[in-house]
Amino acid sequence: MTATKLRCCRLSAGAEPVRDIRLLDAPFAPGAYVGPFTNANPGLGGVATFVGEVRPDDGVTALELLHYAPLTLAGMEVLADQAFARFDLMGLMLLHRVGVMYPGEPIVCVSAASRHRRDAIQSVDFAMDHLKSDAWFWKREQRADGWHWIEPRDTDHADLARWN
Amino acid sequence: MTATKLRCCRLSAGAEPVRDIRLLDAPFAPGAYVGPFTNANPGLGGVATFVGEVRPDDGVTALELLHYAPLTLAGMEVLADQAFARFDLMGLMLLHRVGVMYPGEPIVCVSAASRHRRDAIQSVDFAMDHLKSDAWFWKREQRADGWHWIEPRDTDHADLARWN
Amino acid sequence: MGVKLVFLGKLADLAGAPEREIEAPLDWSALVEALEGPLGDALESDKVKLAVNGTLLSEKAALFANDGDEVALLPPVSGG
Amino acid sequence: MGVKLVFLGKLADLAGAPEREIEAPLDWSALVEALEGPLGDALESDKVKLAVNGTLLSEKAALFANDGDEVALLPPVSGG
Repeated sequence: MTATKLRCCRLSAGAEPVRDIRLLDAPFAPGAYVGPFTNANPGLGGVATFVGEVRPDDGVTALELLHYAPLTLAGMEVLADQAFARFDLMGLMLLHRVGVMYPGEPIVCVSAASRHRRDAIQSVDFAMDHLKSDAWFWKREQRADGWHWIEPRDTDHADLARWN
Repeated sequence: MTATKLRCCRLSAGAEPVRDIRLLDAPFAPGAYVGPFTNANPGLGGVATFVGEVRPDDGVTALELLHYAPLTLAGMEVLADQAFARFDLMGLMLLHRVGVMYPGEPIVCVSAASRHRRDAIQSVDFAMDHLKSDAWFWKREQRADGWHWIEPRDTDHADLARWN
Repeated sequence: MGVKLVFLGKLADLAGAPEREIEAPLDWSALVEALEGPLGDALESDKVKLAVNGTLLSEKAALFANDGDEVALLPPVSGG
Repeated sequence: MGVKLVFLGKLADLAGAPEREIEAPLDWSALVEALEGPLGDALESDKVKLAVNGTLLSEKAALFANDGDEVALLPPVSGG
């Protein structure tokens, strides 16, 4: 019996955990993913979702996210493992853009399906804190004076430390 | 200058707070509301959403939610006021079904738009805890042996007490 | 025309109807006297609240309703 | 064919290119010697990590790479 099979047995009868972990290299509509993800989890009590978008603050005209193929997607799979181990989850979707994007475009979309609302909400909170400052992405912003690399803010590290 | 105008001045330039508070008496597709709500908040950093659905647990075949018109919607407006006062929010949407609904149908959809992800996520958490056990709804479930009135579970009261 | 009593949630089951007309003026002791059995017991429970014309009473004993007023009996809520 | 160095994020700016070939075998002291100026300073910072063929090193001084290996230099991350 594999680890995956064991995990499935904690869920309600017949339910396999749903995982949808992707890097997207072009603009996407979160609704086109959240709807099918919700339908893939019959018997759920609720779905929590967070969609992050590029803010037009501080004169940002574009944002670029770089990743490192040998680490980034594998790290997101480990993050999903941690969320399934920590919360009572039926399904988890982690979508993250890479490449150049513009203000108003989605960067990240996390959805969690659970029988209980607080497990769903907390899973999204947990996954976002880790994607923000503990996943293999490098972000730079374009302003009038050129490109600037962005490091996590202190509040991002404090948010992450809540889960230790 | 009205209270509404004062509240608007805490937000970024030009942004009026977006409020969409509704009771719905027929089945609805959350995506049909979340998309337009997101577009109504230009300049946001993120949108958090929770959708609750009728679970097929315990042989529940139908669920009925009753409300009391003089109190229910007004109470949801007060809840929105509290969320705007407590969190750095750009917009809040509270949609709640009333009437008879069936397993798999959405009961509630809460979306919060903010410049910062944790304000958006916490607003949804806050609003859901209050809608669950501190809003003017009465819920009954139909099982094989008839209709049963549902009172909040102890965990619902504990979830609510977190905000005091 | 009297006072309209509105029974919410399980109280409608106990009352046998969602609404009832009762003689005005109506105060707390008159309401307690008018409602008997399980409905009367529920009324006196701390968990049941009263609203007059859509305004919640902080103390049920302060109830006072006139002709045309609507008094709602509100058991514990459960939403979402 | 040597070892391929991959510079991520701002390290690519400091290196002037996202990748560089370097002679094999490569250990920590050889890497420190090969990278000069701001890039060398960044390499020695606690915030910069190393991965060999997609496996993160818990200690950078343990670096050892052979012909055909890929060594990634990873500055602090920032996503979502």
